[in-house]
Amino acid sequence: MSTDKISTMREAIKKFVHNNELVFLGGFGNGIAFSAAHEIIRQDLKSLTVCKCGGGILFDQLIGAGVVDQIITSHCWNPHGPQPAWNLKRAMEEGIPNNLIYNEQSLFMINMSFYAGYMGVPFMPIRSIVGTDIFDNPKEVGLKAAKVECPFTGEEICVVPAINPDVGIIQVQRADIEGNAQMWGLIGDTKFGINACKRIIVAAEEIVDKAVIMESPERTIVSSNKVDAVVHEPWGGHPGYMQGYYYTDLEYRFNYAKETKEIRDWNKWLEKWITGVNDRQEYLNILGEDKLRKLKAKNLIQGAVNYGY
Amino acid sequence: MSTDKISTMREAIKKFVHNNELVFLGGFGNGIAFSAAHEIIRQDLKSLTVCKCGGGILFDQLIGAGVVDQIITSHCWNPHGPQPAWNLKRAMEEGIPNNLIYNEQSLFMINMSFYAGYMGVPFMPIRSIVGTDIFDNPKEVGLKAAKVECPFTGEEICVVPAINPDVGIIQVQRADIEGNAQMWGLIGDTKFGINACKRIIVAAEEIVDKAVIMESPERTIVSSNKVDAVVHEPWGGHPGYMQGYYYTDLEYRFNYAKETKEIRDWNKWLEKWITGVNDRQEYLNILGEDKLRKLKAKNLIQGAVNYGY
Amino acid sequence: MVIEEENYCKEYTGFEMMLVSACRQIRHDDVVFNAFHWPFLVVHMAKLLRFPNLFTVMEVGLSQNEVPKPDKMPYSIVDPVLVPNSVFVGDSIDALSILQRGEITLAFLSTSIIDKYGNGNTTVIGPYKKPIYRLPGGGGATEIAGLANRLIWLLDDHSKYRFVEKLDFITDPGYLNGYDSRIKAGYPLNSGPEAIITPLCIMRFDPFTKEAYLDALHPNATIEQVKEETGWNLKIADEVRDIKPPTMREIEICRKTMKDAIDQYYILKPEWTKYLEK
Amino acid sequence: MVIEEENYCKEYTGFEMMLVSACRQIRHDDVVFNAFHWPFLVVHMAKLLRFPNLFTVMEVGLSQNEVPKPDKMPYSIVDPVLVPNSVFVGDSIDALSILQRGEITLAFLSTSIIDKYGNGNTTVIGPYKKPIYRLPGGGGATEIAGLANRLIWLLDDHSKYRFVEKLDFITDPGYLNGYDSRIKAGYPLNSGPEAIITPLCIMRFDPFTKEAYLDALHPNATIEQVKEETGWNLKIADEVRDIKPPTMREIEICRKTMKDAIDQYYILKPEWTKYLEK
Repeated sequence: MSTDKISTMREAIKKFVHNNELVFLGGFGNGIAFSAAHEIIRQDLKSLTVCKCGGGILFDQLIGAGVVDQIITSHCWNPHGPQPAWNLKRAMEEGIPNNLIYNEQSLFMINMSFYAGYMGVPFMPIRSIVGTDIFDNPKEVGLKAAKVECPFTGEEICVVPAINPDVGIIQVQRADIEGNAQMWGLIGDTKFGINACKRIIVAAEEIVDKAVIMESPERTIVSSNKVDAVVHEPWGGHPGYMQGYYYTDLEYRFNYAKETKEIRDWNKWLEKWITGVNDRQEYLNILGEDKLRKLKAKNLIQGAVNYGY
Repeated sequence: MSTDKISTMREAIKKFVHNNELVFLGGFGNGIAFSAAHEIIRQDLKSLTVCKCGGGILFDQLIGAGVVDQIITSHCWNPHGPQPAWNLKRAMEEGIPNNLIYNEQSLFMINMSFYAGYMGVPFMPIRSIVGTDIFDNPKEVGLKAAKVECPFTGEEICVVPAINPDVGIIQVQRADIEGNAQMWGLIGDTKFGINACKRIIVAAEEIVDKAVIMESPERTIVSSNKVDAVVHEPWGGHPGYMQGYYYTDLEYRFNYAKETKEIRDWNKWLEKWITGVNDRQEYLNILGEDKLRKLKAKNLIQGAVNYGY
Repeated sequence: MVIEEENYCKEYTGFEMMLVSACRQIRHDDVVFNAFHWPFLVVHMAKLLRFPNLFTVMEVGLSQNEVPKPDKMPYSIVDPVLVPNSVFVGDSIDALSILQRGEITLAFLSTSIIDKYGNGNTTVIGPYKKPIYRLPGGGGATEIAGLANRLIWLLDDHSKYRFVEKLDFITDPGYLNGYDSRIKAGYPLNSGPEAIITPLCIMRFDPFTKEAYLDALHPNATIEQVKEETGWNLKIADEVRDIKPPTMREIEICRKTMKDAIDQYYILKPEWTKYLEK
Repeated sequence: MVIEEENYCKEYTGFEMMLVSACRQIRHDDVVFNAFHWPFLVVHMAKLLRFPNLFTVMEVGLSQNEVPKPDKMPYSIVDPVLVPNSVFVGDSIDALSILQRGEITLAFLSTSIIDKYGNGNTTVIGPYKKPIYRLPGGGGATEIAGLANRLIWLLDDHSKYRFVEKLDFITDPGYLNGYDSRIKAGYPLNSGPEAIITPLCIMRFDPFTKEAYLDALHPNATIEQVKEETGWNLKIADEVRDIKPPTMREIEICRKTMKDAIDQYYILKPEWTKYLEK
């Protein structure tokens, strides 16, 4: 079962993401799937539900571009702190560009829902959320929590339902052509989220030989048997970071908050950075080489151990 | 909270393991806590219940020495394959040296029970074991599985109860003096099992600076906030292996099966290797330098990645 | 925590006083959940000021117990500089497990709006599906508030719009409806809000009713001012304690921390906020 | 699988035939759960013979899809030589998740005793608490049997002591009480035993009753012999197929695999077993 799954982002999104589907996007700080989200916007997909532990400006862009009807997440901030992002606000408060359902989960609720999906079981128990409106509220919008009585202790405990997205996309440090994908540094919800998905697209900063994968197999977060497409997409996580590759573009993120506050500025931003470019390479051209040079990570090569026997 | 927790194995067992307790022992092939088990036998502890995903000859020795009343595990083999180990057979079939309760779990049942303990919830759902005698049988001996109705899908699903041992002991590759403990290669049930424990003893092949721990923090399986004692115990996993340190002593294991088939041979074995020595160093002296040289792992240093930013 | 009498600072803001006052609540053996926003700054200060080996856990899945030695201040709790300065890196569920096992002894949290039972709302003002004002969402605050042994709220704006009698939406569980309602809901016995720290004061909670009351005043604040700025009829301790001003050392570390945070856009410069507020 | 007609082997044991016959059941796109004991040898042979990139998963928590290149044969499914030859290494629960999500298309298992519905017992003969004969325990076989799409049993001793009408203890779920009892218990629709392979034959399962019947004979075995050695009244297919003998290439790989396994004590030399049997 040795297959070359290399694809462009355009082909991969075209083939594996469809209107009305539930889409998981990976990355909690490290490896946020920005490039994939931009291609989804360019292909003008409709009525998606997107899920991810923290939505941030990734979800804000999808909302502003009108491709999503529902977000399942625990927060959707602007870069400068716990303030709602502007497109989220416009959609929720004014229905611009469309009415949006914000299926708000607590961070650990959504993590355990991904974990249930990962484990192939219908629910997971958690001790938080009881007594809050987070427990009850999502009932009006889809997902909901419930309580069961523990047959061993007799106590009542919350359970949250499995999430198994139709398709998931992650941006990782490296992968081989068959889709064995490795990520290091912070993982957040990415490993469990992506393995809960029915179809999987891996976007990687580098494509490496399988021999490199096998040098530290603990870094693999999803393996080839589950992966449908592999995209070589350097800088695909910008303006987020990728450990060992590039740092967060703080200036760009700050400017995003400034440049999307008004709807007409957002429309300009959308065209400049997403719909007005053909692919990630053109986006990087606008960003410019100086910026890339500035963001590029320094070397801190470490973590080797003896695997001998 | 910087504390030096370095201790000898004798002190650590004396202080943190008591009669009648539930004890977790780590290692699924890699890093089996043999040295700790031998010290438990030397201190002649009584009426322990021991748990571990696969019992093997570690549990067989504890059974033969009469320190355990109950084992919670998924199998207890002799080294040469799926045959019951001799002390297990004697205890179960003849009550020698004492009557033993074998609380047999399936492999994943015990793993999910440790996971529930790790997560701080009273149970975990699993899809296997229904319809088998594994589901029902442990009821007569303590732990049991049950079923709950999923409030989301309506289906009935098995749940297994949390296990939170009184004390756990692991043999790892390296730790710092505060107890940040790292293990690589195969982990099996060790990470979740040890973190479910109320008290923790870490035995390590090497004691390293915290700076070494921080070079690849993903290799940490338990961190200092939970650890009570740190023992510098090279070769503590013999005759099992430790990735990067030494290989399994296949000959010794084969001989164990031969030398413990009859009760009087077992008594000799027990005295030679456990009760007749004072500590791990004396055990290693009997084993001899030639054997250690032969078992020592070759170097295969790999797995470094760029942690730069 | 003993403060050296002779070295108090004269000029400082209420915001600085809030951070310093929060920092003084930490004990050397605390296992602290290190949350985004002001909590992160408090923990950073505590490591530099008093407890270089404070054991801290972040929701993305990492644990630290060394003073941070990065060349830049983290821009967020997910900054890659944190990774090679951590003793453990895993995933979010690893961090949850520490909380859920009851091993977090102390957590700080910020929230948008708080009520008299110490519940927080960062979700919505108005109806959930058609909000008047949509807030960003709570993130991990729900479980941090639910499962940490001691919870300390940090509210940077002590006004009646932020301190209300009743919330439109409970995102973060405090004492719910007061009295034993939190315990009845199923939260651990040894958990729940311990204090609310603001630029003006520290509130604590009545052991029986679980309602917040004024316990101690920051310098220059008055009981009347605090009552005026609180959106419910705030109860006052029989003997309201006075809080010492920041020491020179505390304010130095506090300002250094804030400067580093501004350099990393963790805190915005005041002149930037005009672009960002609506 | 097409076998080259001209190259059949003449002399081989029933045990070898069982391994070869099992090996032929594997498809190139199978995701195989690679279990301890004979299953491990079959998968090893398949990688060398036909599918060097077969995707395999082991219960300790690793996945491989390259032909093994270690300098020694693994002594067990937890051998450290496996680690740097794997594309994924995690923990046991990671391996369970693959099974439980229904992604394992094929698993082989050995067991001590089997019944006519393909249930296995590796726990006990006699009462659970006071056994006549205590067996070692099932390990992960319970969930492998429960959750793999296709399960193939490997029984190296075709005798009526191992093939019984009813088990004292069901460790590994086959079709339970037959008919729809397995599905009713809650196991996935597309799961359950597909075959039992022994030195003498291959049994398959009636689609309705779920009882095992004789489907195909290994060379030199007879229907009468199989009936005689089976502890229940074995049903026979209308047309019993004949299985081709091992090819020269199959037997070469089989013997090489067994030799390497003996060197690592994975299989014992016949002269050793006298020390080890009671």
